[in-house]
Amino acid sequence: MTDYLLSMILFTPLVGAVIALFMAGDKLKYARWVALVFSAIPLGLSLLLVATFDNNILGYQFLEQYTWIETSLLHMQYMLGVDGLSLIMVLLTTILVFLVVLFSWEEKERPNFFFALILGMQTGLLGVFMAIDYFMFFIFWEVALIPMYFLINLWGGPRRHYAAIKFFIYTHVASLVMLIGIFALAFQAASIEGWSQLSFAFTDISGVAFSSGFQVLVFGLLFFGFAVKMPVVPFHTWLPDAHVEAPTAGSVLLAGVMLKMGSYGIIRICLDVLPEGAVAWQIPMIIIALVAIVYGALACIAQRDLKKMVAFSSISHMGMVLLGIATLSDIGIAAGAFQMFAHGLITAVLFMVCGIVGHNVGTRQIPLLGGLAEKMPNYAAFMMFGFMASLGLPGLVGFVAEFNILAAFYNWGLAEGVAWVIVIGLASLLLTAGYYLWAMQRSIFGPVTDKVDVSKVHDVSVYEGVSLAVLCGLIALFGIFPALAWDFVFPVASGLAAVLGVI
Amino acid sequence: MNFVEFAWLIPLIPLAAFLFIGFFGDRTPEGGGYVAVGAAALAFILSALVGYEILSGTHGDYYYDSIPWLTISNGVVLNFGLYLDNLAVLMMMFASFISMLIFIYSIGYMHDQGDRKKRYYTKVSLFLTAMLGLVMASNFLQLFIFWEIVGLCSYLLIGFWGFRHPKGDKASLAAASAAKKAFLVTRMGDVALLAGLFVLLNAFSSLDFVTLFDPANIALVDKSTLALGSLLIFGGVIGKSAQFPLHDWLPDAMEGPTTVSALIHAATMVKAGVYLTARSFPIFVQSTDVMLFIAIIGGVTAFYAATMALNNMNIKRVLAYSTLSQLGFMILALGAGGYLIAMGVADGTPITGSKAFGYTAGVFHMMNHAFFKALLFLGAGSVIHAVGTEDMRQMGGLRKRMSVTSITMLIGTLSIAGIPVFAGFWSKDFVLEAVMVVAEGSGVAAAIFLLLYILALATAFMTAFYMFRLWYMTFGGEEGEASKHCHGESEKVMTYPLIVLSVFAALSGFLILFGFNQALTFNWAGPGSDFVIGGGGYGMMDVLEKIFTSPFAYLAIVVAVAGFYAAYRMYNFKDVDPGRFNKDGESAMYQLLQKRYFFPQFYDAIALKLTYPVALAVEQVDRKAVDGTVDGIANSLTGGSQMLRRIQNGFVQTYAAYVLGGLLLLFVAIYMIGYIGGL
Amino acid sequence: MTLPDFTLIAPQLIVLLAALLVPGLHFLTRNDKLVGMVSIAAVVAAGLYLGWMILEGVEGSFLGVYAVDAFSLLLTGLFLMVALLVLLASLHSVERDRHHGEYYALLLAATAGMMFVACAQDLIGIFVGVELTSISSYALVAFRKNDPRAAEAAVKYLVIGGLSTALTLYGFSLLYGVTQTTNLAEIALAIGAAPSVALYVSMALIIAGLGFKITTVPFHMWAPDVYEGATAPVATFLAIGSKKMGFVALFKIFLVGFIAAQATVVSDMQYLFAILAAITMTVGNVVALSQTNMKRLLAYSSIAQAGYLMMVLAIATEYAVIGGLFHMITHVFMKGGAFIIVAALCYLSIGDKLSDYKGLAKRAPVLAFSMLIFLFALAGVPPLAGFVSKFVLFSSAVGSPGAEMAGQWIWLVFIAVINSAISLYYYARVVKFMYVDEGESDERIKVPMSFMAAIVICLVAVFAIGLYPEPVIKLCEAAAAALLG
Amino acid sequence: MIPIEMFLGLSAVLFAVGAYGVLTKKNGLVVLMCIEMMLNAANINFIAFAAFFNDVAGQIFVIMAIAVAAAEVAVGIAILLNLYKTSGTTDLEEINVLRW
Repeated sequence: MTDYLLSMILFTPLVGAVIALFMAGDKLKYARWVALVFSAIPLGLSLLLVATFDNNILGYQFLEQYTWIETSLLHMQYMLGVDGLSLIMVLLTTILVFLVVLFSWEEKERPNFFFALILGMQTGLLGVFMAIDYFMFFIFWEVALIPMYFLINLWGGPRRHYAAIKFFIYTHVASLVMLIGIFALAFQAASIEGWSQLSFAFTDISGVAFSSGFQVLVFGLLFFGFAVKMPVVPFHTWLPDAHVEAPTAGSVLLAGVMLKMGSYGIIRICLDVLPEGAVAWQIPMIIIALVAIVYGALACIAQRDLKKMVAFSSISHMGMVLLGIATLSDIGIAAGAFQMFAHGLITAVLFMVCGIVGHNVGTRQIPLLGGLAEKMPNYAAFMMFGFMASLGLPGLVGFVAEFNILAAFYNWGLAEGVAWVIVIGLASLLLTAGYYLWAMQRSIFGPVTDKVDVSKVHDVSVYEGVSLAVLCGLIALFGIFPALAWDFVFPVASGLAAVLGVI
Repeated sequence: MNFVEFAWLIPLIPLAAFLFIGFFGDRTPEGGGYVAVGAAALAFILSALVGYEILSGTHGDYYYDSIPWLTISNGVVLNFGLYLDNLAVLMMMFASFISMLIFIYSIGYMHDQGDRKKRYYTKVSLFLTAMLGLVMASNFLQLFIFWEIVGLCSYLLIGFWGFRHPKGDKASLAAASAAKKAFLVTRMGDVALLAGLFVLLNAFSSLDFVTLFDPANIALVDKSTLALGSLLIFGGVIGKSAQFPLHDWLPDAMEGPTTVSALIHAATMVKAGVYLTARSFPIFVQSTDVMLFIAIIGGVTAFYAATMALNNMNIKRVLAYSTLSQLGFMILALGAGGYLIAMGVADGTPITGSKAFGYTAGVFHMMNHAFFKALLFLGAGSVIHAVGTEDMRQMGGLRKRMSVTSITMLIGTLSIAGIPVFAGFWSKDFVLEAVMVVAEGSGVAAAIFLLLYILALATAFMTAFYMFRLWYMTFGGEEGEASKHCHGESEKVMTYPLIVLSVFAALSGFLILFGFNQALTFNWAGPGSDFVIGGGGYGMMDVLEKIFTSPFAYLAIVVAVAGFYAAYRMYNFKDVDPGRFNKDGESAMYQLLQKRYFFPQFYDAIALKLTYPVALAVEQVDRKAVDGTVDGIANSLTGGSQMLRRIQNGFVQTYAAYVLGGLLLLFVAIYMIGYIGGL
Repeated sequence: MTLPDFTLIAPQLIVLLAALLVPGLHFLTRNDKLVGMVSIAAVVAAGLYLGWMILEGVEGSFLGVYAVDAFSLLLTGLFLMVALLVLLASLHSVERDRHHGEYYALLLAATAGMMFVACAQDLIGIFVGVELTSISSYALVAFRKNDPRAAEAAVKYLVIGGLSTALTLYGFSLLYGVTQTTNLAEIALAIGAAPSVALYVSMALIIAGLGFKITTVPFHMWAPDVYEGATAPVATFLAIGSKKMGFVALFKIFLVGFIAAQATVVSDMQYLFAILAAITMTVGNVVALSQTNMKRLLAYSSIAQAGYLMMVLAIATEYAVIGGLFHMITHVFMKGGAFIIVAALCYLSIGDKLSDYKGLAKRAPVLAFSMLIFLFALAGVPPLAGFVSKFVLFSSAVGSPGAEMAGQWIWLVFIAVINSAISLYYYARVVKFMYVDEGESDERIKVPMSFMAAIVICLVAVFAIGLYPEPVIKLCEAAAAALLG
Repeated sequence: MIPIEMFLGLSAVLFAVGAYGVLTKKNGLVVLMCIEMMLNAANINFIAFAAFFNDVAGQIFVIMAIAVAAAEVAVGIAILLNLYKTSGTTDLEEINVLRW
């Protein structure tokens, strides 16, 4: 049973996607049921995965290893495995996809295609987190892009073509640069270890002792690939456009999971394989992270479109992730990973909220909104919950992440004799609170807007409400019992930090 | 059996109420009001039982119990637990008690709020949960978590009328903006507090009080780190207890329902800062400078806030300013007392008797203030409820129409003004004493404290003045037009809490004579040496003797009476026209006070003139520069494409020319290669 | 004297005989379908025999002119596959034209020429094979006689082709003069041994001449016009057939020598090829961005693909050769599939403008989906064939398994990946037209069987190679080993 | 005997002349002829080398080349005729329908 657990989780959605695709014509209305079932199965299985995961074992579990391409020069394997880090990302993915399906239950336009894409994307995303062979990793990395391109292009807003192609090309360039880095890793490993075949297995390559110069260079290549995905300033401009145009489901998965691929890659590959490179790149990473944090927050303040604001807030929060990782300390890395998880849950709420207001009220322009708390009280409640979670209100999941990230950052600063830099991180907390509260003040408080017709606006629908409620519940749950997730990621983080520490 | 074993239930009771009301509130009478009251009552009873055990010293100095919450690193564990000492249980008791009374009062006050009642009781229940959690916390992180949640509740409740305000859209906009302001301004402090936590966590690799307060551990950390940590933590205090310069949110917070002002912005939440200061004493007293700073902040706030109360016409605002100033008193007392202890810590001399009094004074005043300020606010609420305005100029002569309210409020006024035997008298006198003790010393610090003493004295005078001014303008003299259509006294559910509170406001001062000072001394054994603190053997007689033999006590009384007399002449007897002192409101001073020393403008400037333009600039950079580059590359490619395809002009001989030209180029290249290759 | 072992070149002979028979057959029967079927049968027969040879691992040399080894077998098979695809695509495309016999004869002759090149061991063999293909394809391009565009295309093709032939031949003559031999193996040794200016000049001429076949910038300009003017199947043939032949020729002439030389020095010519590759792929992709005609777009995209393949000549390692061969194979299916869909749509008079493709997803879901797959495969999107071959090809620029990482071609691979990203833009544009935009009409399109057959072959191949490339890579490894001796 | 350089020079000149013609002549037929000239330039090389090395391969090559050239001209003229039929001209500077 558990021998094939990962493969089952990985490919069930793909099967579902194919089935959903054929739910055309008069069977159209069943597409969503197919989607629901085939996203529920992976969810259940991933819960089983979490339950049967042994947290005391370091390294990958539920290994599945089969030779895929075996020639005299190439040795590529079908290799799946999860450790604590990938585990929570898998869990996050399955949860979010399931809820997204629920959220977009009433999708009217080409639902079969829509849900097929979402399920297809799920396979791609899961594959990225499960694959432990660079060849597979890259394949899934790219596969995840394509459905998103269609989601934006077919169900997006007015400028969707521009946004979609921009997203597609921009991230594709990054992936290819990353691919070059992967080539370099593989060949160098082969020539150092004297392998006659190229091997792409994580486990093979992470053991190799690369020269420090090589590490610094290749770290740059890989980091660029991941940084664009996260995204960090200044490689972020595909994100706001993509989010503004993308349909809600797309945005949720894009911000909730896809961005995490970048930070996941940094932890999983850059830090693990290229420790010396990481140390060399530490200062640049920290600077980039701080810039991203503050820059994103400031940009948020200036936004008029609610969704664009949330998009920029993602940039700021992913900067937090990078900051945690860049401290190269066990707390920092673990907190960064935890922030990935936290942000995944929170941002889902935020984008759902943006989607609902855009859909129900007809505009997301903050200046045109107002007094929604009266018209749609439940909506206002969810919005406030999401915003509070996102600005790091203690008791909710975001706080635990930010607290530990900043604590780690302070420790780093103190050790480096620049403890004052913590001020930048703290200032971002203020800015974050600032733009969220201001947005709420203008959108849900005050008199009911007369700039748009809200006479027949209805509150959150059942499906939307349920998915939002579940997310809020999870946010609170992991905020009150963070150890539930933290204890999975910490062993990974401390393992990495131990290696990084001795350099 | 020990009730302490069940102390952890105390916050859970209101939490349960919170959830219950949240989900089913609208199905229960008064939107769950009674549930809230019941929960508060239960919490109070249990707190009282626990409090008895703690105060009676059954568990030694404190009761500590905790479970690990998060192991953030090997050996660094964040716990979640209880740390109950006298200070904590005192807070628990009066927090839950006053909450109970105010919830009861709310049943009347909120009666006509329809479907909003559910929201109201949900939020206040959550608030009580957080408040209790805050005071019972066993470590700084836990404290911070609840610290923020009470902030959230404050935000929610200030913004309670953020939409569909009974007084119309302008009011709701004001409420929304006030809520935001409160959250942001306090968050500035909270951020500092957070930084303080980082400092301590880094220094002690723990945040548990038991660890941090252990002299042995403190000795291991260098003083400057501790001082830094202390100052940062005090930053949190400045925010939450609305000390200068982060005080300006509190007056605006009066946009919330009056009960909320009474509960959160007078009696309980704003006390959290004072509590935190008292709580962190073992760390604060490691540096005299920190304590001096604290004292100065307190003294300045006390005086500065009182001035703004002098000429304000809004009954709630006056009370708000007086809250600020009273909080300043408490901080001042803690600072003064702490300063002495800090000196003691520095040179290991025992701190006893009146020298150890500052701490007691501060905490004591905090408790008394809770009673009489809650009383005053509720009274004001009852008045507002009756006359439908907050402008005192439209009130007056309500003595006859609202007898209970007027009498209870008079008691509160006497108490806060520090007229002898009323509660306020004792604690305020101790505060002044505590400052004086330091001022009697020598050196610059002593001089500063002398100055602070004078400020405090002046504050005492102003307090008496504006409080009686308030009382006379509201209840005395002939009726204002609002008073005309006042429909008599509020119903009993509102007046009974007033009566109960007034009893406490009148008498709680006497506690000091019955060993309260013992209970609330800062008992802490310094590192190693024979250094001890404590009002050891400082009984009832000593207190009385101390007070009634000291000239300063009489000075304080005189000042208070003087304030009362001035107010009496101006606003009751009316033979002295207040306008004489301020050119009928034209004087610069008057305007300055009305404009709150231009602090709101200052905040707005930071927000709108500094941050927002920067944000817009960033936005422009993002669009033009960063995004522009990306689009620029794309456009240059498509443009280049257009150009290149034009070369393909369709004439075959052009193609042939390109072929032969290419060939020539190859020859050239080869020539170069050959040249380099040396062929 | 004993007769040489004709079985070694049996596939070529079968195709050649078919080419000779078909016109007569058509003359006798006047049955258009029949001749098509016969040609297909011939190709299939040759393919089967070839398959047998591969399984048997037949090796040998025919008169020292045509070698039979893993390399030649693989490419012969590839060219047969090209022929099969083109024939399937032609069955309907030409049904409104006359002279079917000639058409198929020319097609088969051209195929035979390519097959001869695949196993040529001698400059003469290469020259003859190349010319057989070229001349046949001149005629094929002009086949639709009363279409002025076809005529124009043919003339252009003829002129540039003739010019290139002249260059090639002149280059051969100098090469012969320098090396005193026409045997490729010996030429290789000469190239490896002593570079001289004369040798380089001859090389330059050959590059220019064959650069016409493989559409290297700046020798590429005929391609878009000819592809556009010719009938779609013929364009398909040119794109996936004769281009590959050019590469085979270049490999045979240069690569062996380069790799032999590399033991001592990286031949300077490799840098020349690297620069040409970079320019070619860049120009191809960039110009493709602004194309509005599907055939031209594909033409430029195959120019870009030529650029990728030229990297092999620059890098010149066995691993690179493997990558190059692999990419040739996948390219046949990807580009072939795309072109055949274009052919089908032309045949169904949908047109070959991008704007004609609007709403195709609704009108012909299968066609649209296949097109999507082929285009994404061309762009190198996993898990399709194009990704795997690009993976191997591009990685060969970074290093070679078992060897020390030299890294002098890193800049080349950067240009390559940037290009492959640019290409994604115009492929995605086509996809947008098909899937996102609304077309005027949305009545379903019925696609004839033969087209479907060809498309399905390509589709299966693209997926199969993408998901399980191992067998193909093994073939390529064997071929490369055989080529490099 | 005549040094090889002479032959090479001659062929080079022929080649250049042919190339010039290809670029400049309007008439398609003439261009075709020029191409033939270039081919023959190559042939001269072959012959010369073959004689010089007295190696037969070069001569075989020439035979092949001549045959190929013949075929090419045949097809070429047919194509030009067809062009004349369809667009009424053999002037290469008048046909640029296919472009860009």
